[in-house]
Amino acid sequence: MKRWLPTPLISLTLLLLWLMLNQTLALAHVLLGAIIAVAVPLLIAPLRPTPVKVSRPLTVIRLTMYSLIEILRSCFNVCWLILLRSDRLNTQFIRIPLDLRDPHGLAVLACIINSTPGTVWVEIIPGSSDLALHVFDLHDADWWVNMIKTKLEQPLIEIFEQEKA
Amino acid sequence: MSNFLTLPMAEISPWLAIPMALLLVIGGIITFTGALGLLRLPNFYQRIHGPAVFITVGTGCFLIASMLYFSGTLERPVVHELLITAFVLLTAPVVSMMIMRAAVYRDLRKRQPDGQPGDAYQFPDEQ
Amino acid sequence: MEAVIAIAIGVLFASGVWLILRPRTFQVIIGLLLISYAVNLFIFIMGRLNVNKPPLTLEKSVDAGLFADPVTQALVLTAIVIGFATTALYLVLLLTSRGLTGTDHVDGKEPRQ
Amino acid sequence: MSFWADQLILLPILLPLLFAAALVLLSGRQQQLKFAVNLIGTLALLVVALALFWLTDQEIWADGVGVYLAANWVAPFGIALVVDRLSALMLTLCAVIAVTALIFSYRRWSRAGVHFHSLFQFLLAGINGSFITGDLFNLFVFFEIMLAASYGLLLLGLQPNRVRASMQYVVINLVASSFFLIGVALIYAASGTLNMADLAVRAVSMSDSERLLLETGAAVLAIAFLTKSAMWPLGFWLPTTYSAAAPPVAAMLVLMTKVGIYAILRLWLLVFADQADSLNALSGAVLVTGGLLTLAFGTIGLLGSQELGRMAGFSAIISSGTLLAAIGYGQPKVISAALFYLVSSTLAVAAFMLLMELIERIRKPSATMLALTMEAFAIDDSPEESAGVVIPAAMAFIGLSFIACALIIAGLPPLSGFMAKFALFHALLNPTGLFTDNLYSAGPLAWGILALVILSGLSAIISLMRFGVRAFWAIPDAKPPRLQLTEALPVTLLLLLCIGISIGAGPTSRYMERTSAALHEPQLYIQRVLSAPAVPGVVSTAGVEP
Amino acid sequence: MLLLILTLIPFIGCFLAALLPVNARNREAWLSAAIALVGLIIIGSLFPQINNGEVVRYQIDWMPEYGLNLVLRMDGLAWLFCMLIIGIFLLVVVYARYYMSPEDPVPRFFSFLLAFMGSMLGVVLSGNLIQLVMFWELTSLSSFLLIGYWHHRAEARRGARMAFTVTATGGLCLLAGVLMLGHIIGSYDLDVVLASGETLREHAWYVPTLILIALGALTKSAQFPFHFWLPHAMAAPTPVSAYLHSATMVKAGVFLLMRLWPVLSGTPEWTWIIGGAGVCTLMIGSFIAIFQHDLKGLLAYSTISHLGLITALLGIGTPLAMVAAIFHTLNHATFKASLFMAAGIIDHESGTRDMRQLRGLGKLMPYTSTLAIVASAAMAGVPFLNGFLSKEMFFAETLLVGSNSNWWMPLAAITMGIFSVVYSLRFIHVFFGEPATDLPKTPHEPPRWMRFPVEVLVVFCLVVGIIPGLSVGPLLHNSVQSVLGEQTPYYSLALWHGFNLPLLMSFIALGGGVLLYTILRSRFNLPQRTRAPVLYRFSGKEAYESTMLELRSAASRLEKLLGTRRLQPQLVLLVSVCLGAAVAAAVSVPQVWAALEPSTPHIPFSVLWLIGGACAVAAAWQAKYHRLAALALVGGTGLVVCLTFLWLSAPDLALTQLMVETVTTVLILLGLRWLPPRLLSIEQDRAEAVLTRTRRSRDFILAVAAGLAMAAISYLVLMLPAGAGIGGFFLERSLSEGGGSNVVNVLLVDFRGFDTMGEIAVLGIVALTVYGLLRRFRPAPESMARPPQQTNLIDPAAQQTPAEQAETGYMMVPGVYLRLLLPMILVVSLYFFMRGHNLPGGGFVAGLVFSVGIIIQYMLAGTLWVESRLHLQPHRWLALGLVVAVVTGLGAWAVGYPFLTSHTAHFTLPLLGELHMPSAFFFDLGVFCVVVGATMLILTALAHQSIRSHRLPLAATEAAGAAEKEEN
Amino acid sequence: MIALMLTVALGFAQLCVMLALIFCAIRLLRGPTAQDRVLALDSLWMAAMLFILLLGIRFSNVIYFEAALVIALTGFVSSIALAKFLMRGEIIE
Ligand code: NA
Ligand code: NA
Repeated sequence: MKRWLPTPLISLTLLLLWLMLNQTLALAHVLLGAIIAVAVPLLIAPLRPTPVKVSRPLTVIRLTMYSLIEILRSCFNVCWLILLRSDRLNTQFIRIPLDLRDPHGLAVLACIINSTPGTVWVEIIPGSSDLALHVFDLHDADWWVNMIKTKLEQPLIEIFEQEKA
Repeated sequence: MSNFLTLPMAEISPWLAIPMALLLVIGGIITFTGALGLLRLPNFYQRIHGPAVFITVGTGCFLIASMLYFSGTLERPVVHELLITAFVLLTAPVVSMMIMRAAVYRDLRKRQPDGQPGDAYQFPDEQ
Repeated sequence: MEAVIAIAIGVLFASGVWLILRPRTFQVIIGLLLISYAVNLFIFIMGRLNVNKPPLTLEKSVDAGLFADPVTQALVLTAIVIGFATTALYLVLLLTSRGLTGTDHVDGKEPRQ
Repeated sequence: MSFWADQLILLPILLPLLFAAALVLLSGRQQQLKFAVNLIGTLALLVVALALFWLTDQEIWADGVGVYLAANWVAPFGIALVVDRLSALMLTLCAVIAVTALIFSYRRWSRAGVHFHSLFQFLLAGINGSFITGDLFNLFVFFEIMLAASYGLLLLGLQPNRVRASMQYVVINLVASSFFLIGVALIYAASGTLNMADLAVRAVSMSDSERLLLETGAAVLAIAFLTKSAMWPLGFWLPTTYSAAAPPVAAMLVLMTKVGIYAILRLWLLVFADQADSLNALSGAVLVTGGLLTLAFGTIGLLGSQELGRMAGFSAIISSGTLLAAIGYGQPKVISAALFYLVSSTLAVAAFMLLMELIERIRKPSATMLALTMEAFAIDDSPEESAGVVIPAAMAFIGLSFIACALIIAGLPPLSGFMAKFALFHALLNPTGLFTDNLYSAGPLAWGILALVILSGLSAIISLMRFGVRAFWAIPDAKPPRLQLTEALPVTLLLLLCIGISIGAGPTSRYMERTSAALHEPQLYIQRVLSAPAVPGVVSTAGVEP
Repeated sequence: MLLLILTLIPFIGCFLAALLPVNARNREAWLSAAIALVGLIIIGSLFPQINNGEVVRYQIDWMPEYGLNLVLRMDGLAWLFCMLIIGIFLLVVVYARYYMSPEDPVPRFFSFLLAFMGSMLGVVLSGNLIQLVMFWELTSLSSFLLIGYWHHRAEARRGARMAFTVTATGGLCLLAGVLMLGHIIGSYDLDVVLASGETLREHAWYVPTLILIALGALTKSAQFPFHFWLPHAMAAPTPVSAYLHSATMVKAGVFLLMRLWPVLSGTPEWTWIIGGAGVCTLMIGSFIAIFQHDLKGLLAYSTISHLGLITALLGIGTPLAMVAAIFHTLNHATFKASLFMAAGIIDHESGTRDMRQLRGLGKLMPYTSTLAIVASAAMAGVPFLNGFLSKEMFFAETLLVGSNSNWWMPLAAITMGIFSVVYSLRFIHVFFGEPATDLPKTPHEPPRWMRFPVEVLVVFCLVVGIIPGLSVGPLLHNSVQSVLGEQTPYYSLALWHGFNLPLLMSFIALGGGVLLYTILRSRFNLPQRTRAPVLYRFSGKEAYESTMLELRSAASRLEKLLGTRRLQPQLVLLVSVCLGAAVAAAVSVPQVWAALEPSTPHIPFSVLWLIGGACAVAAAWQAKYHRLAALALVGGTGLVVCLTFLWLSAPDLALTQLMVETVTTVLILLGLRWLPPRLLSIEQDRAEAVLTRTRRSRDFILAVAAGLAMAAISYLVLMLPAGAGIGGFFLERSLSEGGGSNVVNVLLVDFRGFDTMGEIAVLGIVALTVYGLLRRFRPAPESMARPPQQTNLIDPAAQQTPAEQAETGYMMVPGVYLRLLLPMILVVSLYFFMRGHNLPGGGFVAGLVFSVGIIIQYMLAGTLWVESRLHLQPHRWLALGLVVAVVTGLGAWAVGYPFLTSHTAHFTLPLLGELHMPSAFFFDLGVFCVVVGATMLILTALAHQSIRSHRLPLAATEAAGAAEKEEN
Repeated sequence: MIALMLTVALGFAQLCVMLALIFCAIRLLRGPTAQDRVLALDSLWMAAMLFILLLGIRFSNVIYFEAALVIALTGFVSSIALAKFLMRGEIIE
């Protein structure tokens, strides 16, 4: 099992991808999709050095919901700022110390932050574990640090770094 | 204007049509606003936030609208638009990350004499 | 619509021609890119303009008038591929020339001062 | 004709493609093996070309036209490959030059580039495809194959001058290719077809607007072809390119200018010559004028150049000019003579290209410079030494081959160059044949061609003699060059062929007349192509639900 | 048949001789002599027939349709010339055996000499005028080789070139003349031509024909004004001079005039051209001969003058003049050949030919001296020698034509007579007086057999001079008869015709000559004069040399003016010519343009193209200094092109263009790394700035014109209704017979699969070329160093390897996505591949998507990291793809169908139902593989340059990096 | 009625997207820095993707979907290539 399906999550994703692309549930396609889902990860296994471990599906859903709401809220804010207050912006870099270490967790965090209008992930500052974040209109740096640490980082640590959580 | 903007649309169930219309309008406004930000904001570090708006939310709105519409016309659930959403979510963050970092270090190198390794983010603002 | 695309082809072609007449190799490669856009569009419109009539014949009985001309599309596809290939070749050639001759002038030497 | 004989039409394209692919797969170190495979492929091609030559000339295919429907779709819808006498002749010429160029490359050039062998085969596929295809856009594709391979071969053994020349060659050909596409597109817009034979049929009954598009397309297309055949003022790239190319590649390039000529000849006689209207006359005049200007430019260039490579280039320009003028003049007899000339001059200039390397080997640059200055200031050296200088056999071989090439290029007797030019002059003055009370009076164009061709011969004499004297005679301590069989053999072969066609001038000229006559009977060609039947039966069954 | 053997054996001998070893003087000579003897026997055996007035003819068809056949034809004239050619050849061979030094490589010499003899025989035996021209040029060629035999001497080279240029040019004129003759008469056959004199002389082309043929003859026979080459041809070894430049080759011109005399002569033009040239030549030649110091020079000018005499005789045009001409040809050949040989002996024995040094040779080599004196007496026209007879006939003919208005003819003749006596005396003078002591060598009598040829010729002079009727009477008669036929006049060959005016003229010439010589010697210090008075100004040699130099430099200048070696002017020309041609063709039907209507406006589309157009123009603006900006701008245009394709119903095109856009961008960025930035513009002075501005304006106008033309023709096409093309056929059959609903894809893999095969071949070729180029790539030195971004320590990533960046550095987070994307991209690529036949997609798009997926990994973690884990081997993909495509096509053979015929296999499997497997699928698989292989090969070959450059010595890299820093 | 509403809404969305395209293009043309152009090009691609989506709705045709998919999947490649070039001076090390 492990040998043929080293990354079951990815294989599942690929099968889903295949079926959605073809917009069908026909048996032939399911079979073909399954073959692809097994074969492709095996073929490219050497190019995927780090394994993924994901747990706590409930936390995943909670995080997703929160992020979606945050994205919509920020979207409204940013639009507002662009349209009406573009001359009074306080655009700043801020530094957020992170405890999250797992690359996949960090990647999801980056995805959420960058998908949220008004914030851009720049990088983890070299030589430290701090995140350099760029904020469109900064009022309260602590609020950002707090929000990211508790609402985003914490669930991600739970999902990707079970031993830490 | 011309036939392009006035080509009549198919009749679909109002349960789909009304949210779809709403989503189209909202998506349009967001897209317009985001692009306007790219155009009007005074410096690069502010401009980069403009497109982010429409890439995430604008795309989302239009994709859901499209799902609703084709589910209505083809009379079966059409979900493959989700793929686009997924791909955008996978790729857009990478782009903004990379462009942002490129910009930061380009600016740093330009002001090299006073820059020290690691002080990239100590300055208050980039004008 | 016809006028727009005609002018567009003209503009692309003119920009491309202007660039290929320039002395620097990079200008020439950009010019060749623009010319190939113009030429591809030109071939394409020989099948006239058809909005929303992709040549996908999903049924067996076909009214040819309901579809765009597939021939020009096939030709353009071939032309795109060949254009891509030659762009790659010219790019490498210009790099080699820059390395061997020490200049990016199209003649491989600076014009006499 | 049997199914398998028909497949022969395909082979000149398919064989080189397969061999090219196989040669890519062979590893980089097996030089001998690669060479052997390449040689086998090229020889096979020669056999196929000769077979096609025989099949067309013996009219084993009706009217000497063999048609192959690729993918089994009838013309004008699918791509038809057509072999007639002209195609077969060009294919044979190509194979002959390829064999010799390849053998010549054994010692040095085949090892100079990583993919020499596959590129060589690709080049053959491109050239052969251009000769065989009966479809305009497919012609473009084969032109591109040919050009792409020639770019690669031209750059063999990277040197600054070669790269410089390639920059010109590549850009000009890329732009010309764009014009090619524009021309084809316009012709398609006008006629709705890409098949040449079908185009000829449709061209007869066209509305004003369609005719306008057709003519514009033809004009643009002609520029693309004329650029490839180096008509003045579109051919300045040629001497630069030829003098920079490695000799075997240059020999193949000589053939490539003839592809442009072939395309003009084919399309013009097929599509446009049949319509006795002003366009025909006008384009004929343009061709003749262009040809004459080219001839004049080549003459001047040849007279003015000092380097062998450029001289060879200008010889090729002269050859192109002569052919263009003759084609534009347009009498069947003249065209038959022009074909004779084409074969002879291609073989000779190709031999000259190969010889170039051997000559350069005996010429030390310093000695050449010395000879130059001495000549300019009329300094006499060692005036009273009565004993001559011993010429080693290799030197004698090179010298004699040079003389032979020079004679053919200049059109001096007794080799094929003279026969070809004589045939051309004869046809210009007596297009209807030789008889008493010949009331035909050649016009100024005929005289212009005659005079310029003679003048070009003269300039070739002066220039080649000047060079030959300098290269072979004026160097006091010329070291005997190292010469290998693989280098001597190809040159000898090419020159022997020239001698062969001079001795067999009768049969050769009769063949050319048959070829030219067939070209002037486009109806037969058109009918053969458009009526070629597909193999019956349903191969691809319907029933695929999308 | 005998004639064929006669013509062929010299050429066979030529080859044999060339194969003999270098030092085989005797074998060479024996071979040549044997050939000459065979020739003589053949000629001898033909004499009875010739003597009966028959014409021996031998014909082989060559190009009968063109009137060119190999015709060998021997009549009296040809017989006489053959005799002369072979006889003197034999003597020259004997002479040359002793003349040539043992160090000389004689095989070449004898080989060329034999070739010359063969060509000369060919000329005189030709029964077809074109064939005559061929042999004519061959004589020029072999003479060129013989003159240049001692090619280490500059004068030999120059002499050879001059002779060849002049005579070969003449030959080309002759060819033109003969072609015209053929056109007028309707045949090149000599017999037909000889019978059609009337037709020719009445034809409008007579004069040009005459002039062209005369040019051929006059150049060959060194007639004024082309006489200058002959003295320089004396750089040849003396046997060559004796043979070619006195006895045979120079006689080819007069031979031709004799041959065509019945056709061409008898008109005032003939007399003026031929006679005029002859008279000028004989005067000039004899005059200059007086002032020569070189024995051979004197003989050369004397030859010119005697040739002039013969030409003048021919020009006179009476039958008797013809008799005299033939007779003098024969006589001149004998005495002049012997004189040349004598001069050669003197040169050989004394080491010099300078008459200022030579004295008293009579005492040192009495026998040779006697022979030379007799021969020069013949040259001077002393009675009892053959020269006297023919010269007397000449005087008689000049008197005949001089009797009316042409009083100057006899005057010229007598002057020439006097001059010839003077130079003969000058020649003879070297044998008298006290022997010189300052000669390079002390002269002795030459070897017995070296003298032999001279003896034979001198005996001939005497015999003919004393008993002409018995010795050469029949031969002369045969030749005259063969030329004049029924016009043959009565003439008597005798030493004594009684006292008459010609005899008086002969004696006046002899007396006057002696007198003049005395005067010149005593008053004008003849021996020390270095040049001929007055005429030295008209040096043909200098004129020739300067013409040649001038011609070369003028041609070179003209070539630069009419051509260019630079790219930009060529492109300007190419574009303008194409524009001109297109516009000329497009305005030829103006009513089509007049009927054009405006199109309806379309605002969204306009907006789209406002963007596309602006990007294109901006790219054109930025491409010189802001390459990255230009690249981005072109990307904008490309995107608009994609949208247009999509909008206008070409989803396949849009997909392909999108992928090509991406790959092109990556490609150019990979290249940009090696293109050092253009930082500064080159400083220009004002004149240059104006020039630049002019050039730019010109280019701008041209570009705008080209754009306008494209726009206009596009608009025209769009406004015209589309006719019935071949498109409908494909739409109707795509699904039913092609088995796919995406017509574009079916076109690509089935209907026009042949195009696609070519297209992938192009891709493959380009990839291989790029790979080959990059293997030996040497980057620009300025770009060799690592980019400043990677050396600037402000960026912590600067010193990290790409793999480190991806593992722990700034690429770690993006890397997660980029690695996750790879399998997805591969699946999407498969998806596009599988559905291409029915919906937009196909092998090409799939291949590009696949390649992009891989390239992302390269960008993420670097070449080394990827290639240590993934062995893609793009070469293999490329070659195998091509093979798969071709073999799929060939698969149709198995079922008896042509190449690329598509076939669909149908399977019914349990559970899955019916499956269709079209052969086009495998063809498309080939396309896919080639695209992947080619794209990856190109991109990775470029990418590899970065690792290659990092292998450079570290010091150099860092130095360059430091330099870069300072620049910043 | 519903069709009309949808037509108007879609027209409005399309108008907005067109304007967005124009804004991105202007930024692409104006720069001023290289990163601005890269950002503008990326935004242009994204706007083009939206444009295609709306075109698909307008023509009620699903074939436009693939083009949008391709942009979503590979459109970012040229953007990150450009960005990496700015950051590192070469895109594949
Ligand atoms: Na964001
Ligand atoms: Na792009």
